Amino acid sequence: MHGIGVFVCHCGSNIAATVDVKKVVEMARLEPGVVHAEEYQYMCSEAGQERIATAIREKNLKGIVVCSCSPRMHEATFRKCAEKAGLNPYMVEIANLREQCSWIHKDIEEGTEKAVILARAAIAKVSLNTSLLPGESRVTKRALVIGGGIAGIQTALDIADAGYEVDIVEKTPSIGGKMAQLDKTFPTLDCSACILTPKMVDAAAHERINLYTYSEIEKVSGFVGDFTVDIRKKARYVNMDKCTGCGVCMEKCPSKKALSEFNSGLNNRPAIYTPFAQAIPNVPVIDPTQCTKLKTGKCGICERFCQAGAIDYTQKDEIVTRKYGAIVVATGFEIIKLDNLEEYAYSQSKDVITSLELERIMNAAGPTKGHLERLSDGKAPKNIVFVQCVGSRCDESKGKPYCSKICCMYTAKHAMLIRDKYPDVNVTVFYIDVRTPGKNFDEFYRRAVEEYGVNYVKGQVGKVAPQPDGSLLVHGVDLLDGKQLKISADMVVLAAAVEPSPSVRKIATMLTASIDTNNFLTEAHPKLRPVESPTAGVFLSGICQGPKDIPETVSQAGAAAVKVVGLLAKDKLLTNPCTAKPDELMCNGCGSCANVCPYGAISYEVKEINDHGIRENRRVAVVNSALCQGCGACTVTCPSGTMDLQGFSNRQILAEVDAICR
Amino acid sequence: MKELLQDGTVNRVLGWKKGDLPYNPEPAFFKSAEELDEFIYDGFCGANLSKYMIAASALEGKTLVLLKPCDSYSFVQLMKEHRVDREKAYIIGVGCKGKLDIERIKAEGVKGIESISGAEIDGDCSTLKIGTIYGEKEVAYKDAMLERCHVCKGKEHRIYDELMLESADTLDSGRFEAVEAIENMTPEQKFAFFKNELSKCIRCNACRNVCPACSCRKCVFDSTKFDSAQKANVDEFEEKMFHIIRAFHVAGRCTDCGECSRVCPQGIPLHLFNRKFIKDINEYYGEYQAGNNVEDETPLTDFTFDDLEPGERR
Amino acid sequence: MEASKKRQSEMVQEISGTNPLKCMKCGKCSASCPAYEKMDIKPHQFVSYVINEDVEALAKCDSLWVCLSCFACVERCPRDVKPGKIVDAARQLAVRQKGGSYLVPDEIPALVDEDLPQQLLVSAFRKFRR
Amino acid sequence: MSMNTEFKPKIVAFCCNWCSYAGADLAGSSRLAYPADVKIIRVPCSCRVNPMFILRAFEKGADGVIICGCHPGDCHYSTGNYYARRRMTLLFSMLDYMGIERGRTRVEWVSAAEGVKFSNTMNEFVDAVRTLGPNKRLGDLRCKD
Repeated sequence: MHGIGVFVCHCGSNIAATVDVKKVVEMARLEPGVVHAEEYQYMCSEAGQERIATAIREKNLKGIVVCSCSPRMHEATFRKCAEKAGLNPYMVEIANLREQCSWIHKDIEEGTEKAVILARAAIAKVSLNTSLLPGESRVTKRALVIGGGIAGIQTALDIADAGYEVDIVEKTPSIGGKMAQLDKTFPTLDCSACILTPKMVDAAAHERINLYTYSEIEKVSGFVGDFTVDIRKKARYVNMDKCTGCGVCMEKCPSKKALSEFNSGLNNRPAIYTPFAQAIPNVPVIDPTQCTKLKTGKCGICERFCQAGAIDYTQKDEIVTRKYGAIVVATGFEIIKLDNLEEYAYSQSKDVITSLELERIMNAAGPTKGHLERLSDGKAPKNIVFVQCVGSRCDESKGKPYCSKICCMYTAKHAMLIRDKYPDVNVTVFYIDVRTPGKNFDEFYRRAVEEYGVNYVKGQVGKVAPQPDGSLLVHGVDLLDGKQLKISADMVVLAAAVEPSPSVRKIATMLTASIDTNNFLTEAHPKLRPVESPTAGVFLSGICQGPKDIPETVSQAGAAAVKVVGLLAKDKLLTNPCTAKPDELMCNGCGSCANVCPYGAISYEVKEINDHGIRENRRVAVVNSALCQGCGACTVTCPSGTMDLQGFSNRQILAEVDAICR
Repeated sequence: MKELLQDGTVNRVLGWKKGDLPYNPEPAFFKSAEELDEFIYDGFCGANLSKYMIAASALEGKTLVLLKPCDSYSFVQLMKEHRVDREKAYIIGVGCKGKLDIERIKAEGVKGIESISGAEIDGDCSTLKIGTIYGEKEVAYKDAMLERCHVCKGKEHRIYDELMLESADTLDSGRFEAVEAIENMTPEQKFAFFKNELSKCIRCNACRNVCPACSCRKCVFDSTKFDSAQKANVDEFEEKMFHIIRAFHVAGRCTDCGECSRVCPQGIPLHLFNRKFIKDINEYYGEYQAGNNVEDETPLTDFTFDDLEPGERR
Repeated sequence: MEASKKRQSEMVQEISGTNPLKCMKCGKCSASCPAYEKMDIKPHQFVSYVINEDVEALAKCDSLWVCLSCFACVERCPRDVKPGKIVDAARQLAVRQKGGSYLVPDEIPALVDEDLPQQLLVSAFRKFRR
Repeated sequence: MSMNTEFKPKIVAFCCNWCSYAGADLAGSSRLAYPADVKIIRVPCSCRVNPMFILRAFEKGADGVIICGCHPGDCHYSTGNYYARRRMTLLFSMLDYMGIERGRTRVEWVSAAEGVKFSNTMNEFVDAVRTLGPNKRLGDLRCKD
């Protein structure tokens, strides 16, 4: 191709310090097809872009190479610039002289030599570029929110209020999530249920929000603007339309041995149950592992007592398939298992509990009706020890390497509430650091110490030893006083680390959203795009992205909602034109390309082909460019090279290889 | 066969025709009962006819095709790749008692061959009596067999409409012995071995033309898509890489029919490439025989989450 | 002088196989230590001596010989810093410097008390071996 | 001065756009040096790397070829790197079988966050190729002595 322009950026001194930009320009001029080459301080600046545009117009350039920073940084900028000057945006190639050259090499000679080669490769590639036009794809004006905790509810409400339909898929029988299990919230000490339940009701009553509770995501296909999702609605064995929520079935159910998930397993629930009294929807489900009727065929008591005739033992799981334009992941968290931290005796004593269990004990609707008592003997505790950082900030063999962020504050809350309600109870908190960044957070912690007399001791607990008399001997240390402590307690509360809900791994795989080593979903950019997943059309809300408290979760939920609304507000999306393109004349129709296509974008048609005058009907591959995402798997699997990838064609890549190895 | 041709069940027969020498029958289409007089099926009919069925599938009516047990794998593989039309084929599965390699006979020092008997398919196939200008010579049938017959996949047809003729077991050595022997060489020895073999290649493309898996309408080496066309004579790239890429393209699809080695005029043991891939696939991803059936996922268009990493060994 | 201090600190890290910089100063080691009261330098302080390149002081302290080598601190350390290994390494350095005034292996069987717990013996070997 | 210290190998690195190319950028912005011998070609996914590209690089004088992609399970296109893994496993095994030094080919999974790993990998790989010296074998494969 004749008419290539090369633009070398100094990037201030970022490139110019270790690359002789003048030499790069000089060498680029010698390349075949290059008719223009220049250098400039900042190509991405307005003046720099103007230079490029002027050169394109004046020298009638057919393709340009910008030697600058990474294409991940400014490829879009220069493509726009080219387009404005009348050049197809895909006639632009970037030589990465900054991140992959000047910044890693110190020697100017070495840097310049490499820069010249990188420029050469980009020139060789651009000379084989072809003009590409992005396609258009439609946007389904409906959002899916996975997870019905506070993050999911808030995201759904914000999207629905902006005028778009939203479905919430929640795996448990009710929305509400972990926040519904909490008694009070820091730092205001208002009642969790009092602020959450109105939101739950709002979500349920909202005309644009549809709840799929007791449901899970089964399959996801498609792409931004046009996802197709299979949702498995698990059999409830209760007809949602008929049930009035009277609750007689739960009262009468003879099988009451199952542990209540909502009360952290501290008491029992019937086989037919709603997780808690304010559950939404207020329709019970039958736990098939517990129900005598479903297990043995005998019983049927709930059916007999149900006035509404809502019980249906024959119900089966149902798959509903829906289309969405955007998906928000709000799968929340779980408390880690404490198997690797046996020294705290969690499995040995009923009186060693996690903070979430304490939350249920302190709650009026909890297993002890809100009375602070020991689970072993029901006695009121006199000495309570709180242990911080249980499984957080640990080596990976023991727990999680991250700070769970919320424990310092909720422990202060617990300590304060106990001292407030039971002033004669001694409360000791063993801490490593007290971390209270947040509005009114440190003030809150100081009140626990100064007003409520909570005893904060700096030092981790070494061991909790259950004693024959039922007490717990806590081996601790006061590092500031330099004293080893042995405290006899009758209740120990562990601030166990949080971890992303285990279900998120499977969901991330289905969404092709990336996940980090701790199973937190990765954001598109840690600072600038914190609520978007790198996968277009997938957004993140709440703890699934990283530990956070309620106010942060709610703000992130709102931010995710805005991003979703911004996407759904568009009627069409431009699609990436770098898609696979088959050459019908060469195609064998063998089917191997469709086998490796992750998007189902390839199908086969019998077409009349005119192969150099010979007309015959042949089975050939056809690519749906709206579905194709341009990975190139098909191009390699195709033995004849029928499939090629636009923008990264075989010849383009080979030209780069040749230029580099020249 | 004649009846099927005459009553119109099939429009033509795809079989082997007598050659001009006692040992070189060639694949042929027979369109009439008269033409069938020239038909032959004996120990020298090594050619795998399944690839011709690609062209025959585009013709009017059915084609009667004779497939040996090992050829039937190729036919199934081609069916799997939608290259042949099962409806257009009337398959007679013919028995096989091992196919002969004239080069081996010549290697026994037999020269000036005028006639060969003992290669008939209905005989016991134990001894070849060879009439030469120097008198009659005898060669054991077994010693004259193609390499591929010594590592035979078995005498069962994967697909047929009708079976004919008896088979005899010919398997008497390990399929991967030669591959293992090379694997156990030092890098220098390996290199020397392949350098010696590949240096003989004249790029006649016989291997490509005969291979049932190399059935692309247009080979990448003839295509403009990789900048590799029309350079066969000037750019040594193709010549060096041809065999590696060819083996890679048929990896997971090659049924190990052995035709490539049989037709190579330079006697390059080309099956050693294909068989290395087959061995690796078996070891890394589980036993796999291409052409066994149409359902199995081809190894290279499949994966498991815990596949080996490159260079890792199980 | 500086160099030899640095070298000693590196030796401790090398022998113990620990990285003292991983310590977050939680004190769990000191909370777990059965010999804490008798120690002059407490378990959670060991790392500071290594980081500050003052292994000499560590090698002279009583804690070295008070440590029971029960390895509770190693077992429980949330950051895998292993203070017990550090003290063990300091002990080895001290032993190496002192020279050979220790038991000959052949003399040991006669001295062993049948009722002695195995762990104590092993600890003793670890502590007093050359 | 031995041969090896003077020898400047030509190394072609194919990096997938989503993980490894970003990892290389991160190595750059973190100023983690690796030899200038490495030249990166951006591909959308490791599954875009055709064995032809690798052999072509060797043909044109490359001394080593490395392919970097997202970690298995993290592919932007969900499955691309799994196919790439099978293809490269077989191809490299074949090259090894033909006596072409194993050290000249490598596959490494580098995420967008692993700038350090990228730099370390490239340093190691270049060292390994330097030790092997200039690549002659592929070029010599059809030349009789």
